[in-house]
Parts: sequence; C-alpha cells; structure tokens
Amino acid sequence: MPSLGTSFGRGGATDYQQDLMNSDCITIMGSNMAENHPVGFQWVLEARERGAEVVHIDPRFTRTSAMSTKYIGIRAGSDIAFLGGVVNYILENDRWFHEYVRTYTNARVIIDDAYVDTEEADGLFSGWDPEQGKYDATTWQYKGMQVHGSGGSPEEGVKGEQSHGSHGGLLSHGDPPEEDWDLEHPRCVFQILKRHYARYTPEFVAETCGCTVEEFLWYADTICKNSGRERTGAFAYAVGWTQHTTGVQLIRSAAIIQLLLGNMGRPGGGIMALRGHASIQGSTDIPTLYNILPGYLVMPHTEHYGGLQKYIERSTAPAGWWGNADAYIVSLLKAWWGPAATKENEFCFSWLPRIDDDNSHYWTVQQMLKGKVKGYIVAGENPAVGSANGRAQRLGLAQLDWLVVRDLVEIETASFWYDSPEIESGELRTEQIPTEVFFMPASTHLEKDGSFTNTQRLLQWHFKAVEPKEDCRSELWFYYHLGKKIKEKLKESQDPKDWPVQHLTWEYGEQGGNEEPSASDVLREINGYDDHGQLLAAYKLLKADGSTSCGCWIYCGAYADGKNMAARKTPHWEQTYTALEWAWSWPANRRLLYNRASADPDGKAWSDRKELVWWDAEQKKWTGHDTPDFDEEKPPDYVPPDDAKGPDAIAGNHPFIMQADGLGWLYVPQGLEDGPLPTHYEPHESPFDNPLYSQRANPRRQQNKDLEEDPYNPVAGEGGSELFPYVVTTYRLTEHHTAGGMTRFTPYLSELQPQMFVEVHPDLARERGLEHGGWATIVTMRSAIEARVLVTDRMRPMKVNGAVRHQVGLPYHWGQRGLVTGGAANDLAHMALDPNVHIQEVKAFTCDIRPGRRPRGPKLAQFMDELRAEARAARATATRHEPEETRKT
Amino acid sequence: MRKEDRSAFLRGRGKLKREIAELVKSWPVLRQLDGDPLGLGKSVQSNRSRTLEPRIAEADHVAQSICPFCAVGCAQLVYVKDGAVMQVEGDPASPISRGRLCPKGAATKNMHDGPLREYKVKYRRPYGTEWEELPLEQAMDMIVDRILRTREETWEETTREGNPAKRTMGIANLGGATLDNEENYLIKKLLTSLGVVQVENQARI
Amino acid sequence: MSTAVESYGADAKPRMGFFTDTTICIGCKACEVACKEWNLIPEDGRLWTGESYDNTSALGANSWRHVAFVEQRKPLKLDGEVAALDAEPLRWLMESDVCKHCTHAGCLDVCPTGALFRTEFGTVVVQEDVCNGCGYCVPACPFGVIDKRDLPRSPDDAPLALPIFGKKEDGRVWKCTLCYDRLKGGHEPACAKSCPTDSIQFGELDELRERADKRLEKLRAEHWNGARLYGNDPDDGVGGFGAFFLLLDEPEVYGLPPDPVVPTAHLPKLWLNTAVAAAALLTGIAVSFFGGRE
Amino acid sequence: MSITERGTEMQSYYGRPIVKEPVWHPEVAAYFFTGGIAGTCSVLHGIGRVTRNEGLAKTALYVGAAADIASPILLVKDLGRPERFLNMLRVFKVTSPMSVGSWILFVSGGASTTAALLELTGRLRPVKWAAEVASFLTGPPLATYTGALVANTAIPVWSEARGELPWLFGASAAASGGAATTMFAPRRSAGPARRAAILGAVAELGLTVAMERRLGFVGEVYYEGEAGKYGRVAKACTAAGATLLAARGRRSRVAAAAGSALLLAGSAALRYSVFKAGFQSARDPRYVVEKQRERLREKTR
Repeated sequence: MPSLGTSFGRGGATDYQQDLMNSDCITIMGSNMAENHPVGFQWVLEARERGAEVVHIDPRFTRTSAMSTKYIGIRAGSDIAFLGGVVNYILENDRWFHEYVRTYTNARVIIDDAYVDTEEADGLFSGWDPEQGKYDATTWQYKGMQVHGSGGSPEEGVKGEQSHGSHGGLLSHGDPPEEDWDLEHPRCVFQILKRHYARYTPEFVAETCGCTVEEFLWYADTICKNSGRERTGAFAYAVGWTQHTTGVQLIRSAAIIQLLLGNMGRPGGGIMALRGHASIQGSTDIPTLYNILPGYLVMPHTEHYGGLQKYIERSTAPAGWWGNADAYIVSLLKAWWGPAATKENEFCFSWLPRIDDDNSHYWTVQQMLKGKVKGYIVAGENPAVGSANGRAQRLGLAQLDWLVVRDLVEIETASFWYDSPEIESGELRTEQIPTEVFFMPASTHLEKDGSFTNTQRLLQWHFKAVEPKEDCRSELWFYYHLGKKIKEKLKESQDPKDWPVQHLTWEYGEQGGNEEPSASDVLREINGYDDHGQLLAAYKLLKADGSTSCGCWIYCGAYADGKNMAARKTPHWEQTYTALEWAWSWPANRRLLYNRASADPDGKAWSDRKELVWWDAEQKKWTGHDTPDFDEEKPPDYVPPDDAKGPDAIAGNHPFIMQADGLGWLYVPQGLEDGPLPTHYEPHESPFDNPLYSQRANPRRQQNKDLEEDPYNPVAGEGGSELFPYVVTTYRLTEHHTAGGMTRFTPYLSELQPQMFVEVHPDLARERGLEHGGWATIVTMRSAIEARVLVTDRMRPMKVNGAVRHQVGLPYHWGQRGLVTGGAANDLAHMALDPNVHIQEVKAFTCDIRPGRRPRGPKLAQFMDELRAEARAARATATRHEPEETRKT
Repeated sequence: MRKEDRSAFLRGRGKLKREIAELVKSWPVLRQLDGDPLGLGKSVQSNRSRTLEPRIAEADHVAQSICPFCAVGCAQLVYVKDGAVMQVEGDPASPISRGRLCPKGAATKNMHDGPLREYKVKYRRPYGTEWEELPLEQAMDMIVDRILRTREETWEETTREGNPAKRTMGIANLGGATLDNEENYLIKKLLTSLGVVQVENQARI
Repeated sequence: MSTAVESYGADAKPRMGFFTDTTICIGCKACEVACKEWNLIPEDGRLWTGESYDNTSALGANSWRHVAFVEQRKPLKLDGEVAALDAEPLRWLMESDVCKHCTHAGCLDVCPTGALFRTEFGTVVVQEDVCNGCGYCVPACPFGVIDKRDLPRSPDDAPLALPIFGKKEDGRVWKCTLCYDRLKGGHEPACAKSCPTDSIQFGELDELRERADKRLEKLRAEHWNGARLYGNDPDDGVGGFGAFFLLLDEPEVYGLPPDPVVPTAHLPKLWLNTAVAAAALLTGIAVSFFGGRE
Repeated sequence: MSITERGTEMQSYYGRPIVKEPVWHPEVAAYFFTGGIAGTCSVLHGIGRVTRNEGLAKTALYVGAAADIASPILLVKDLGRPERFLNMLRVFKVTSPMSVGSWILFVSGGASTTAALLELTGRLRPVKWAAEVASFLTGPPLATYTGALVANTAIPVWSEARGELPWLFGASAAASGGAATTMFAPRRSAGPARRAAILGAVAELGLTVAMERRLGFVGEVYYEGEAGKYGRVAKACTAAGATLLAARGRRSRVAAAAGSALLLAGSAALRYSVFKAGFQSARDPRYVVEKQRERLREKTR
C-alpha cells in the first residue's frame, strides 16, 4: 500500500481494530465497515457508545451509515475533493496540531525550485512527459538533494508498492538539508500544501461532491475538535478508496489530514486499512505479487540489471530501517538457495527473474488475449467474476493452452468453456476452445495448518481440524509436490536456467497419508535461522554476510525461540487491552505503528487520556502499553552524528523510523507515479468535467486504448456521453464474500441474498421507467447484465455543479454458477488502472440502465455490437483532448 | 417348567411389572399431581429433554482456527467428532472478535460441507465438451509436464534490449489473499525459481 | 397465572432471556446463520423479496431468528446539531426478531401433548421427541412465531406407524429453544454468541431489564427518535417477554403486535361460557322432547 | 413507490401477517362437524332412553357412535406425526381446550362406541349402562368445546368471537345432530330430534348474525373469500332446512330427509366458514394491529 508506505513508512494499517474504541471521532470513508467487517465494527460501536462521533462519508447510505452518528452522501469518485477541502479548512482556520506538525512531519522541508504544482499547470505536475505518459519526479524532490535512484534510468526511481514508501533522498543524517521551522518559506511543504488546496473551499466541495456546505463544515469542524493533545480521530477505509484510478492518492489525502491533526501513532488515531480477504495483508507481506519479494524487497527490474551490489544500493536508504536492506535480501537468498548461495556468487542473486514496469494481473489478461500467456494457475480466486471486465477475462481464458483452477467448488473460471455469457451469446463455442482445464479440489482452512495475516498485520495461526476428503488438498500440498516433482524431473539437467530450481531449498517435513508438508517448517524458514541453525528472534539480528537466512524479514520473530508466536492464544481477559500475547504482529509484535508519536518530542505522553508509549527517564528506555515502535534505548533528545547510517541516523524525536528522514510525509517527493500531492481528478469514466482543470482525469492512469476487448464509454465533453449518463458503483454485501465462491455455493448464505439486484433512487426509477421488484438491464461498452430492481432512497441523487445526477448501485457477488445466480457486475467494468498499484476502477464508472431483462443468446452479442457502434460514431463527432496528451511540463 | 426357567420367568415378570410401574410413574398426567397441576413444566419434560447436552460436549477434540473470509481475523473453535466437523463457532478468547462471528463466519461449517463442494479432480481436454475423471497423481504429473513445456517454449534469457530477463512470460499464477502465508511463500519461492514473474493475487483487485 | 418454573423446585434456575437492542443491530444476519448452524435447521428458500435487505421475511419453522429491515424517511435523532443538518432524513431500522419466551405463553398453554414446556431456565421449548404436530400452538401464538415444518422427514426419523395416513413431512412444530441444550451445558445461545455488536444480549432476565432501562434513559437523553422498550413490562398481556426488545418505532412497523395478549388470558371466562353453552344445549335438547315423539 | 417510502408509511411489516395462519387441514373443520353430531346424539340418546323413546335412542346411539368413530380418524389424519396420536393423553391441561377436548372425546367417543357395540351384541348390560351415562354426560361439552378451541387462539376473528363461538358451535351441533338422527330415526320417534334440529338451526342463524355484527371490522372476513362463500351457503341451507323440517318434516319422510340433509350441509358449511375465516383473518395484519391499537386507546382513555 504505497499511499501509507510513502506517507509513514510501512504499507500496512497503522492501527489495530480494537484501538478504534479509543477514538473520539471515526471517519469511515471508502468503506462499508458494518457490512464488510461486521465483527471489527464492534469496536466502532464501542467508541460510539462512549460518545465518539462516527461519520460515514459514502455515495451510498449503507448499513454502516445507518449505524453512524452522521452520514454524508458524496458522489462516487469525489473523495479527494472532499478531503482536500478538509485540508484547506485545517490550514485556513489554523486547526493543525502545531508542535506535532513542526516536529514530526516534513511540513518544514523546502522543495526544489523547479517544482510546479497542478494549480499552476492546469492539472499536471512538473515533469510530465506526454510521449511516455509518465512523470519525471526530479523536480518533486527536497531542495538540494538528488533523486535516490540508480541503475540505467534514474528517472524511474524506485516506486510504488515496490518502494515500501521508504526511500527518501540521500540524507547524510536525520535532518533534511533545507528547512523552515516557521513554515513560512514559500516553497516549504506547508506553504505548497496551502496553495495546492486553496481552491478546495467548502463551496467547491459542496458543488463537486454533492453534499451541502453545512454538512462539510460540520464534519471539518468535528474532526478538528476531536484531534489534538486530549483527543484523537481515526480513519477507516477499504476498497472504496483503493479501487479508483486515483486510489493511492485518495488514501494519501487521509494521511495528510491525519498528520496535520497529529493523529498518527496515537491511540484512537491512525488510518485503519480494512482488507477484504483473510490474508490479503499476508499475501502482500509475503507477496504473491509480481513486483516485490517477501518483506517488500524489490523484484529486480529488466532495466536495472546490475548485480547484488547495485540492487542493494538502490534498495538501501541511508537512514532509517531500510538502511539494512542488504541484510534482508541476502538472508532471503540464503533461505531460498541455502548452501548454494555464497558470497562469491552474490548469493545467487542473478538467479532471480526480472520484471518490467507492469506485469500485473490486468497486464497478464491482455497477454492472454494476445496468446502470449499459455499456462495459467488460479488458486482460490475467481477472475471470471471477480476481476474487472469479466468478458475480457473469459475471452483470455479461452486463448490459453492450459489452465489449472484450484478451488472448493466449480467456479466460473473453471467452467467458462461450457457455461458463460460468451457461450450463451455464441461468441465462444465449446468445441473451438483449445484450453485444457484441470480442476483441482482444494482444502478449506479447517483442513490445514497455517497462518493468515489479518487487516492489522497480525499473524494468526489456524490449526488443522480434520483431514481433507478424497482429492482435496491444500495449496501447500499442491505447490510443494509440484516443486518436488519438477525438481525430480530437472535433476539431471545441465541447463543453467534450471539451476535455481535444482538448488532451491525444498525440505519440509511430510505428514500423514497425503504427505502434507509441514506448515510450521515453512513458517520456521520464513522466520529465519542463524548459522547455528537456531531460529532468530528479531529482524535486528539479520546479517548481510550470509550467516543468517530469513524468508521474510518483517516476519522474523514470528517463530522466536522455537515458539510459534502466531499460534499464541492467550485469552484477552488474561492481558491488557493491547493483547500483546495474542498471536504476533509485524513488525516485532508492535500493534500500533509509529507509536513514538503518542508522546511529545520530549518523550512524554501528549495527555494522560491518550498515553500509549513514553520515555522512562529513570530506566532510560521507551515503555508503555504497546511494544514501542522505536529503538527502545534511543532517548528523545538523541541527535544522530553526521556519519550515522541506517536506524542510527534517525533522531530521537523522529517517530517514522522507516522513513529516511524519520518524518511523516505530508508531501511525497518520491515513490508515487502520479504526483507528490493528491489532486482532484474525475474518474476515468465520468459524466462530469473536472471543475478545477482542463485535465479531466488522472493523467497517469493506465489505459488500454488499443485493446478491443476493453472499450470505454464516452465521457463528459465527448460525443455519446449521454448514452451513459449514470455513475455506477460496485460493492459487497454482508451476506456474501467477493466473487462468491465461498458463499453463493453455501445454502445458509445463498438464501439470505438470493439474487443479483440493482439499487436506484425513486427519481431515477421514474426517469427510466424502472419498477421496484422488476428487472433492469445495466449496460456499458463492455457488456450488459440484468438485475432485479430495488428502488430505495438510500441511493441518493447528487447535485453536482448545479445538476442532479443519479448513481446506480451494484453488488458484484453473482455469476453463472452456484445455488443462486445472477449477472456479474464486473462484466460491466473496464480495466483502466491506478498507476501505482494497477488496481481497477470499479467504484466509479458510467453506465446506462433500462427497464426489462437483457437480450438473450446471440441477441446479446448483437445488442452490444450495435451499442458500441453507436457510441463510437457519436464519439467521432466530438472528441476531447486532455493536456496529458499534448503538453510537456 | 424347570426351576431355572421358572425363576427366569418370574424375574422377567418382575421386570415387566417394574417397567410398567415406571411407565405409569413417568406418565405426565400422574406427575402433574406432583407440583405441576397445569402440566406446563417439569411434569411434561421428556427423558431426552432432561438429559439433554450440547452436542459439542461429545466432541473428540476442539481445534483453534481463524475465519477464512474477510481480514478482521475472527478466531474460531472447531469441534470435531469422528473426523468430521460438528460445529464451528467463535473463540471468546480472541481480543479482536471476542467470540463473535458475522453470517459468513457463522456459516463456515455450511461452506465446508456445502452441497456443491468438489472432492474429485476434473479434467477437460482441449476442445472437449465434457469433464472427465482424472487421478490426482496423474493430474499432478500432467501439470508438471505443461509447466516445464511452456517454460521451455517461452523462456526469455534476455530482453529485446539485451538486458537479463531469466524468465518465462508464458505462465501466470493468480491467487493468494485467501491462502496462508506459508502457501504464498511456497508459491512465490517456487515460481520465482522457475522464472515465472506473473504471480498475482486479489490485493490487486 | 403460574409460569411453572416452580415445578422444578430446587432445580429451578434464574430466568434467562434475550435483550435485543436494535440501536446497535447492523443487520448482518449472523444470528440467523449461527442459529441454523447450531440447531441444524434446514434452508428456508431462496426467494428475493425486494423488501429492503430482508429475504427471510418472517420467523417460522425454518427461521428462528429473523432480521427485519425498514428504511424510513425519518431522522434517527430528533435533536442536536446533526439532526439539524439533515434536510432529507433517512434511517434504516434493523431488528433481529425471535421467539419471545413469554411469561404466559400461548403455545405452551394450548399444547395438548406437553411437547411444549417451561424449562428450568424459564424458557419455552418444544420437545421434538413428543410433538405430534397437532398444530394448535401455531394460531395460539400472538406473535406468529411457532410454525409447522412441511419438509421431508430426516432419514433417521422413525418410520410411520400408521402408513394409511400418508404423511411424509417432518410435521412437527419448531421455534427458538433459546438453545436449551447449550444452556444446559453452560454455553450462551448461538445467536447471542455470534452477534458481532452485542445487539442480542443474553443473560438473567432481571439483570437485562435493568440494563434496558438504563439504555433507554441514555438514548432518550441522546434524542433517539422513537426509542422504546417492547416486552419488558411484566404486566403486559403475556406477563412480559423472556426475550424483549428496544425498538425505534411502533412494534407493528417491525411486524410485532402492539398489544399482544396470551389467548388463555380469556380462558377461564371462555370455559365458563362453554360450559353454559353445553348446559344450554342439553336444555335445548331436553325441551325438544316436549311435544311428543312424532 | 420506493421501499423507503413504504417503510416510512407502513403500519405493519410489508403487509406480512403478524399471527400465523393455522396449519390445520379441512379434516379439522370436518371434525368440528362430526364432534358436534356425536355430542348432540349422546344427549338425544340419553334423554331418549330416559323417556323410553327407544327408536330415537337407538338411532341417536348408532349415529353418534358413527360420528365418534369418524372424529378421531379425522383428527389423527390431521396430525403432523399421526403415529404419536396417543401423546394426546400424555397430559391433562385445563389451559388447553384441545387437551381437555381430547379427554372428552376419548371418554365420550369411547363410551358411545362401547355402548353402541354392546347394544348391537346385547351383552354386558351394566357396562353398557355405565357407558351410556358417561356418553350422555360428556356429550354437551363435546359439542361446544370446539368453539372454545378456536376461540382460544390469537386469530382475531376467532378470539374476538369467544363470546359466541361455543354457543354457535353448540347450536350448530344441535342442528346437525338433530338432523342426522331425524334422517335415520323411525318417523314416529323422530320428533324430539327434529325439534332439536329446528331449534338448533334457528339459534345457529341468530348467533351467526349476532357474531358477525359484533365483530365489527374484524368480522369482514365473513363477507369475503371462502369464509364468505361458505357462510352464505350455511345460512341458506340452514334456513331452508329448518323451514322445510318445521313445515313438512313431521309428515313427510322425504321432506324430513331433505330438510335434515340441508341442515347437515348448513352446519358443515358453517364450520368450514368459521374455519376458513380464521385463515383469512390471520393473513391480514390489519386485524391484529387495528384491534390491538383500539384496545390500547381504550386503555389509555
């Protein structure tokens, strides 16, 4: 999560769920927490019952809104405008937490003279290259400092998720070179921020977002009132923020607010990222992601092809905990290649494959459509329903040579070749699809040992309860035996490309009749060993000389002293409220990140009410209710010597220890693709013009302009935009889970939400002749699906720029199969992406809605062809050009 | 009648008598006389009700688990009897969930034993119109063959510019956010060693 | 009228019940599912109703918890700065309904077999090994809770003794048992245990009533629109509920009767009336004997 | 209308019923009918014996016994678990008209059929005598308790008619029991049965009208649907049967038979009408809500 990573240092939720009860004001935005995290929501209600304000800001009035003390309706995709308005309010009204901002953030840092803001360049930051469609971030840097990048193309820097948001400039010690502690220098971050958001007035917010000025002012005042020494406010968000072409910047907006109000690192404060899957945090920490290695180490890039030393130089920050990146990567290589990894051969670093800028999921789909990806293994995911543009997904699957689907039930991804909308419409014919399909029944979590990392970075072990039946096997079994068989096959090979597999360490104890590999053995390897074969206790002990091995440095300590810390189940009533003895969280079992900031610069709690971690002057150490997220013995007045490196270069009053300067970044000079500050852009598909700039949408968003399977609706200012006049937003319901593989095949859940439906406001129903309980067809350039109509005031029409506009709500759980079936909302979505994380924009795009059921069989294909032709013809009459396409800044 | 038979008969008769007496005594109409004249309470309680126990009392063992749905991370207790799951409910010890579960977590057993759960490998040959059966071991061998074949066919030692690549772009892997850390670790480790870089999961989605 | 708990003598336990506080119900339906899982209740149909998010619709033999959803153009709170901001007020009421375990329970009173009984915890439970499916309890419940299960018998049920009657269904009545078996083992009921926000609170009824009074006081001070307790009054028509509620609107909006009365409240008079009618019948017929045989 | 508007205005939960419809099958209505005949016949038989109207007494005994045999069969057939019919005698609950009724039916039915059997075989006179007494004493309650049974529910149209229903069922029992005996009794001894039938019919008509009036809006269901249809049939048949019996029943065997048949049909239709009215009343939550709101208003007044 580069937004949190670049702002604070780590890409994880900064808080733990229970801590929400300590909050005085919880803003839930981009999340429907009550519906999608019901059990976590108990802590929000605890806070509400203690008198906290709970504000839900969302396009839809949901079960979360119903439980909040105040709901504010805004139009989908206008969140940055709203939050930017809050930033402006804080700055204009002097509501920021002076001491916190001055000491703990980079507000005082002076930025390069060449930096040009979007406010001066009509929606583009300096460094825009229209040919490449990218920014050169050089001018965004701290004044007087070089971009910290290397290899062939310094302009690339290290970016996004890869960077873990930790790479500051080349600082020689803890303080950035040029600062103005009075925050008055015109080019200091604080003043840049002021100018950047000056136009985000309450009136602008109301007109752009569709709320009222009064509501906005009430909210802005409320969160300011509930911040400061005595009080704290928290944010909770989920994919309602991430699934936008501006997703990362959206979260950044909250980071800026929380830093300005001094809410980071403090009880009841922070930003709670609510993840949607059992181990989505875990699958990022130990990534099944193309661009990173375990522990957010960078995957080597084809353009940065130096050896290990180059790689380390590029990954190592001169200050902060990323200063030890060499130890992390070498220990990982030792974990993977064991004795084969030696100092002489650079620990087999050259064996790592190289990536390009984007080899992400949606890129893969395009490669499938081009026939370049031939084999696909899908384990516990259902892209045919769960990914944007389902039709493109399924057409891609039909181009494969072979496909392996591992799941509990026969999901749409496994059955696309005989049961899909494309088979129905005749676009695909079973007997002409070459794909060889293996469906492999999977084990449930009850049938295997292992650990999930939950939304608060907590590793929790689950013990196997029963043996899997028949052919059901865990993923652990599948990949382990796959590896074993492959190693056996390649045993004799002399081909250098087979060396990495031949030497891969692959020794895990086998248990039971199924020869299930031991998950504990795997976790031990992840935790790491020293050269005596002893399990390591903490990542501090990792070395760069090859004497330690560790599969994921941030998980080092999860098996400290031979004990599975993730399996600790000490009841909460036997410990304090931070419950440090329940399971284990990274890093180092700290529950509330950056908690050094819960104390003032001198190390004393800001107030009794909000004490968490403080400096004990007598014992000369940091202590408190949580594990201090700071060097335990580093006093608050510590000033790093000039030659200090790594963690030692962080000052005693700089709480963000992963950052190269130890500060919270209001302004992000590097690590992001689309600018150092969040700016309001319209969604990729929007019926509105950008009220601020002629640059309509995020210029850096990823589009697939030439991909026939991913056509876009005409947008505001283009011919044919009236064909898709409504904003559609997709979401989950409490009763189902994501693409439905685990729920719409489950009787007790299927009966609770048995059918696909669409939510519309009564005015829209009237406008389009939709009848409550009847059918409607929702169409985009991608596809048309049908749904039952639920006419409800909970879908509010929005008054935007003076005109009333409607929004359409679509849950996305259904598909062709299961006990309950229905149109897949993702079939309507496009594959334009956020540039930092390659996430699709399914929370705001455009559509049309018509009464009645969709055309069936071949008529559907015909209907879509006609619609696309009509829209293309209309667009040809009036095409729109954005600054992004022509102007270099 | 022989003596033994006779005494057995008498014993049997005695037993029968006692049983009848029991039956009469257990007749709720008579028990009503004993402090429950309206017949609303104890007098009408059946033997089954009187000796009722929660069925989890019969569990062979209880496994501590974690809910597999969203990322709140609720703790679960899994009661097992005769190798089958008999009940899944919240674990009160958890500081996060305090024993509570949402409808999805509460339906864990229903999902685990769902009517549409698959237990056998299914195989569709190229251009095939039907699923076919395939032994697990054979399926594994076939998948291994395909991975190695495709890797061989699509191997990129260098990029077009001549930079090292050491990878295959012909194979992709999707999934992970619903899996265990240990599983993700083996996926990333194995596929990276094979040069497969398109390893992705729901974090992207 | 007797509640029959005293028939347990020293074995009687404090009366247990539910306090369902709808102001913290998030409408997640965990209670419905947890109940079904524990009590092995069959599926109840997959019909989409369009009635907000409620597709369960009512309590019945196969739904012992039912979450009601009501969307309203009404403010959640009547006063305060937030209320003033809402030009178009909107609220979404959610309430998990359940058997009320009445102090004077219609179902229990009318059951002719003693299948329904008052447990030592003061709850009202159907004994599935006794019920013969006469169905009298169904219309006798003022809340429409208990119902007959018209689904096939489970395979381990005893075969029919009288095949000529040709019944194939389960045929018995079912409703919430307040997890009688769990209570006996010292566990709390499945729904209350799962409830993510503790909207369903389980405990000793006396204690729950006190808690509810305090809660109502707090809500009134916070200007909650329409906050009221329902079923907490021991002097109401059913002698107070064992499972009572805190609502935000009239009971009927949630599908609850505004003034439920146990049918047997009228029974003494009704018996007398019936006896007089019987005597009148006797008299009438006797009178008919005057006037000869022809 | 949006679901929100509906939620704002609604007076009951999406118009869904508050009380459950009964789960009884038509067998139960049929039993109300046969039970009524059996009860009346026990009385006719008893007084017939005392007044030495042997023809009437024997006919009433056999007709009653036949009704008594049919009754439990109908009831057991309606059970969800017919194999557990004996559980009806597991308890004796004064709070349950069905429990009390089961015991009455057990005693009365057992007594009448025993008496009829002994009458046929001419054996065990003292036992027969005892059975006859038992049957006579339990006859009237057998005929009226079913009214209490339906009145003792939460169904508005039944519960609110708790004043009338035992009487109505008693009257209807007299009409049908009298009619059934009239039909089979020798003409010369049928007088009391015929008069009982006429008397019962008149009372039935009067009570029906009175009940419908007094029920007010809750009684609407008697003018609608099946309850209305069968109610009209009941009134017509009963009125016609009574008139026919009164006018020509004494002299004409055919008229007596036809009149009796009409009364039987009327009585059966009445039970079915009342039975169905309960279902219709349960279906519409308005009856529950408005009636109770009315009551609450009165309480606060």
